[in-house]
Amino acid sequence: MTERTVIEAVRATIQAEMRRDSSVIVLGEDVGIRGGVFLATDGLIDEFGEDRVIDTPLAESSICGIALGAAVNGMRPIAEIQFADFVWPAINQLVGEASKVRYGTNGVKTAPMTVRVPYGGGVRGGLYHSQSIEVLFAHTPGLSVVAPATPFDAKGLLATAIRTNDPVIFLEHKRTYRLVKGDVPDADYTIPIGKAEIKRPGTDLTIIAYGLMLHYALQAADMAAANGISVEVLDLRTLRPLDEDAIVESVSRTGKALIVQEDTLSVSISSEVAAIIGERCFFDLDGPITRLGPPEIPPMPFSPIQEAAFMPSPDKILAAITKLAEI
Amino acid sequence: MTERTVIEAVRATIQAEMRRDSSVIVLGEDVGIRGGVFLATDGLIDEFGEDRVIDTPLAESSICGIALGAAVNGMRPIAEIQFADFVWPAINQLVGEASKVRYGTNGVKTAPMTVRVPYGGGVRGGLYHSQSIEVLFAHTPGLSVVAPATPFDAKGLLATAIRTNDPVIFLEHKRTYRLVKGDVPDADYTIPIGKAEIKRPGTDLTIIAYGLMLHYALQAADMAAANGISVEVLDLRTLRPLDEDAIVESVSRTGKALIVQEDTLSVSISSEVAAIIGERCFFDLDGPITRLGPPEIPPMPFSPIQEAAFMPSPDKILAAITKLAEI
Amino acid sequence: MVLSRHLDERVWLLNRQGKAAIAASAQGHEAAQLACIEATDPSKDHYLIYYRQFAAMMALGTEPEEMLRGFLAKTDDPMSGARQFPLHGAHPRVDLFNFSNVIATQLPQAAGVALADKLKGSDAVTVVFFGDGASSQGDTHEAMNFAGIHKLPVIFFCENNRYAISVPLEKQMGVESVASRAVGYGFPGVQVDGTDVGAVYEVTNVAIERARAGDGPTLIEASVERLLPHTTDDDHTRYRSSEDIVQMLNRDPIRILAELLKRRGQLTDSGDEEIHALAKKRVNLATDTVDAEPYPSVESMFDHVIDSSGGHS
Amino acid sequence: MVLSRHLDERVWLLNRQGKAAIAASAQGHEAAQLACIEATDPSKDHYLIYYRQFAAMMALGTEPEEMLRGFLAKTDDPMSGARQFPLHGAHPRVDLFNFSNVIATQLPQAAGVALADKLKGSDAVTVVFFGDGASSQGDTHEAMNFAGIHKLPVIFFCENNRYAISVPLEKQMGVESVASRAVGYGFPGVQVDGTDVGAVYEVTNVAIERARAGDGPTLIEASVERLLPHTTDDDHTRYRSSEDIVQMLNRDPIRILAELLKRRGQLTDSGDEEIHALAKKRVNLATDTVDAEPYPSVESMFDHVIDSSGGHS
Ligand SMILES: Cc1ncc(C[n+]2csc(CCOP(=O)(O)OP(=O)(O)O)c2C)c(N)n1
Ligand SMILES: Cc1ncc(C[n+]2csc(CCOP(=O)(O)OP(=O)(O)O)c2C)c(N)n1
Ligand SMILES: [Mg+2]
Ligand SMILES: [Mg+2]
Repeated sequence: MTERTVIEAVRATIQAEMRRDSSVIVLGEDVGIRGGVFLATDGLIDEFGEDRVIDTPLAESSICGIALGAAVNGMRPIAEIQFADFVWPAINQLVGEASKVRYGTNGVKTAPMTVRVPYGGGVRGGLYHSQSIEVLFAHTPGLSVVAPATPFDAKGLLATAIRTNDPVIFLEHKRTYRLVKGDVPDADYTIPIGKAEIKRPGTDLTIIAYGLMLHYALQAADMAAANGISVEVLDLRTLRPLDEDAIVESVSRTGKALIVQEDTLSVSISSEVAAIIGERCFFDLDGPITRLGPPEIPPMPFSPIQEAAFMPSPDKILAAITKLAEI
Repeated sequence: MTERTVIEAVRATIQAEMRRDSSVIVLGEDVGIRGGVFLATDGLIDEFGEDRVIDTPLAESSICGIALGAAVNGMRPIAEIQFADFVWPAINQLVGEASKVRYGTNGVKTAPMTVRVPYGGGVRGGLYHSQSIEVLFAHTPGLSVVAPATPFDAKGLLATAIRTNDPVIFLEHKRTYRLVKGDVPDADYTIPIGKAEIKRPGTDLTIIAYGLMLHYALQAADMAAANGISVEVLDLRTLRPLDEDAIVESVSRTGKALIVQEDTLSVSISSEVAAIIGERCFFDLDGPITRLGPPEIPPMPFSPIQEAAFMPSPDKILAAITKLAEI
Repeated sequence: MVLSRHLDERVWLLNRQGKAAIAASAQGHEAAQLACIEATDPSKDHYLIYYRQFAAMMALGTEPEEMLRGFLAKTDDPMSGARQFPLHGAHPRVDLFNFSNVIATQLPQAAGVALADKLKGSDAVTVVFFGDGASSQGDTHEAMNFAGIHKLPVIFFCENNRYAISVPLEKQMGVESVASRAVGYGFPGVQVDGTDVGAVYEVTNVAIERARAGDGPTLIEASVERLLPHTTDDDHTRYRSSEDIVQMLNRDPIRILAELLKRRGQLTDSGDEEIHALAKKRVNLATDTVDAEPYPSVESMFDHVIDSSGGHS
Repeated sequence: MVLSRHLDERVWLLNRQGKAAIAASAQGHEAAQLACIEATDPSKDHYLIYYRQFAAMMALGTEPEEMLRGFLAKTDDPMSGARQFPLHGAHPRVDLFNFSNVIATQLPQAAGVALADKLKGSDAVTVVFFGDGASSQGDTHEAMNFAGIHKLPVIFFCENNRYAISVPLEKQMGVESVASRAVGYGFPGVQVDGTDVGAVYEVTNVAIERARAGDGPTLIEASVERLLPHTTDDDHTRYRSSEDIVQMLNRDPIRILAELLKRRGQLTDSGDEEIHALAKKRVNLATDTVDAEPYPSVESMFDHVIDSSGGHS
């Protein structure tokens, strides 16, 4: 057991997987001697050499296309997209191509590749270093999308992602990198893709969240407890496939759902969670399916005042809890 | 009044807008002498010349990036993406760039551009000529997304799109191109973006649909009427911004909602419509919010048997209507 | 070559009969494809093809029946089980694949395949085929750039038929030749007459040796003719002048080769006729066989979305 | 140039003081940027810049106060009202803009801007700036290809500082020079010493004349040094050797120019000092002014998402 930050857990897991399996390689911008702009690959080039830790040209489409080609030829590439905002040029290789390799070849070819994508805001990143980009990936059959919020989950899910025989989009919330610490077992373990987890049990309502918002939700739940409201907090952890049963079980039990999300609400993970609840929990619901997210403007202003106003916060979540609990 | 197919309405509208405003230009693959692979631009090069009808190299990112640059410098480009499946390389220029031009420049620059995207299946297109690609666009603040289902709506909404001072993603369902006919006024008219329309009034439940599914829903509603079930059919027409009020008004009145969609259901337009209903119609609902769509596999097999099994159909919709009506 | 041509013609006929939904033809590209493949080693090399690689697929040992199953969407389509357009998917016996219809995506993928071989210490070569149209895509640039940096064992084989559907070369590029771009990536670019089997074999052979020796990529540009419209959905008289069409027909590689062999005395008229007759017979046999075969079941469309084993290595 | 340098240094100081969230510096690139702008006509030309265009923005008439407002996220930031990183957005007086941080997106946009001018019959020229890193992107290829086909009035101005953050040139391309790619697009590519104002002015001038005359694009590659780490978030001693750093410091364009002018007798030591003192004073004044200015209101963040008028022409 070692106390680690999220970024430390990520780094240690990549290192462990590279030691475990020589077909695991890392490629991306500045992943070599620089160790990645967030230091997720710090030191790896010293241990594994330039062959397995590849500094690529600045060209995301090819980073992902090359990873895909290497994956179908025996490697297990981990591609790093430097910031989520720069994954758009690679959509064609990921959503268009990688997602359909197994299906389109009727199972003859597979693409065991992991794409690490640092995403999210609250880091003074402005419009182009703050984006959440999960929607399209989570929509696409053939992809798995993982978004751990704690160092423990980051390690277990990253190990699973790397060992999975299909493409996995691995989302790391930038704000959690150094902010969130936790105990991480030193031994090898994996966490299955597709399993949510109740991070805090409660009885009056369920908050469903992932990424940074999980932590804000937990804080808000603590504050609500002081007011006598018992809030359950469900961490989605995987965004595709969603753990429908866990969502339905919790919301059916508490009767009320608040979905909290940093990403724009329209046509998003929060929409899908609400749709699942609206279809499968209808007869158990005691209140409207409620969502809390940012305003429908481009995420998110560079101005610190505006950025703070943009982001959901523990206080805003508490207000939504209070309102929903009163219904 | 002339009876036209959808594709004829599209072509006539582009022509009319080009006559009306000399800053309207067309660019894309094969849009010139070939007239586009669906003939949406047939004959335009003869009337307007190579300057205003530009055959581009095969490179979607630049088609959209060039359209964007021309738009901020006084043009009103209409970019054609040959098939929706090929829009992925252009996501960076559309979702990343065009959507944020006005916002990111604090209103100094604007990008009046229309991107025409023939999408959808049921045309033996297999995995790469059948895709629905609306999700990410509909999620993105700064973009408008339009998806007319009839020749009348196609004309009115395309005219609006071209005259709009911001980027509009204009979705044309390929299967409707020649299948769907209707009367179209010869005179100029526009239809506002963001307005849904009740295409068939009813009292027992509301079907919400767009594109090809609108027509299947109307057929199913006719069949249901024979069984004594009165189905209202709401055509979304615009996917961003969704006409929330129209959805809420209809579903609150009928008490039941069936959302029918050709695109993969997970994290999609149908999810958002369900979320709106779950939040705003909760107290008026008489049954679970129901969705009907294809299976969660890559859309869609080339095999005609599998393609037919994949697509929602009037019969499948009728079954869902019957089930929901009985609750 | 002759068999490929006859089968290709048959596929168009099947389209006209409403049996094949769509077809793109290799007619005019056959010499380039066959001669290129001839210089490679199918037992270890990799082939990333595109939809026009009809002749290449046959040269790599695909049987006429197998080809037809793709076009007729039969259950035993070897490439994708009728999930995809003909020629899309992956081959069951040689490492030949074509994941999508999306132009130029295969080029970065090919660089990745070649990178893996380099890391594994294999001397396999990756051959990636593409058209002049594909040369405009950003992916093509990124792939060549990466392959140049790492001196990857990959051959970029461009079949330049001067058209991307209807868009002629002069609207696709401000230069005459795709091969001229290779200097910007630090490896050789060669133009070759793609109707000349000997010439194509020669340049490919040099490129293969270079790649196997670890000296890096080569860009080969074979000038060919697209004898038919872009696909069965196209009508090229809309955009090609009649002189262009006449000139193009003169560059039919099968006629050119037959005439050469006849001039050299290596082929007689009757020998030629016999080859064609045999090919036709083979095509008829295959058509009858495949016509009678079953279509895939609905249930099978749910297979292979993701690893059903849970997907762990 | 000196003012730009002092203000640039001040911005880094403000970052160290926790007042400026992030900064990328033009230090080392100033000569290239200023000399290029000097050859253009700001009353009609268009400038698509990237984040390192600090000196170019000043050369185009941006006041020190305006520059600082961007870095300090003040309400009157002229480019974006503090919605974006410094130097991102659009300039209120000249047609200079930078929509995003996403590398190379500006190149196709520049081709589009130039296309519009061509259609309008304007003789304006579009100058688009980018780094060596950007040359690897697919968008760069697509933009140059299109501009070459249509002979668009655009200047592709590459500031090659041999690094994309930490990635050195030899890991970015298999060739020595970005300019060598121009032949593949059918227009001239020129390499120039970006620390030499005269040389940069000359080649830009030729390119501008060419563009205005309707003869098409030019790719200019100015070799420059990035004197500071990539941004205030970076530490280049992690990846640059000490020899590299020492050599690089010798190519400081301000020192080079000052020494040249002194050798020519056009600048005295005291004159040089006076220029620096004046610049420092100007920077202090601007810092004090902007420091006291307000931040944007929360409400204003809702403006300008889409046309609030309903958006019809
Ligand atoms: C990214 C993308 N855009 C557009 C298309 C539609 N399309 C299919 S083939 C083709 C032309 C390809 O031309 P070329 O690469 O020269 O190959 P050829 O057919 O001439 O052999 C186009 C535009 C596509 N398949 N993919
Ligand atoms: C598409 C994209 N990928 C990655 C980044 C992150 N990033 C910012 S600057 C940079 C290096 C750019 O290098 P270069 O183009 O040479 O410009 P320089 O900073 O050296 O002037 C990178 C990788 C980005 N902004 N956009
Ligand atoms: Mg071609
Ligand atoms: Mg650089």
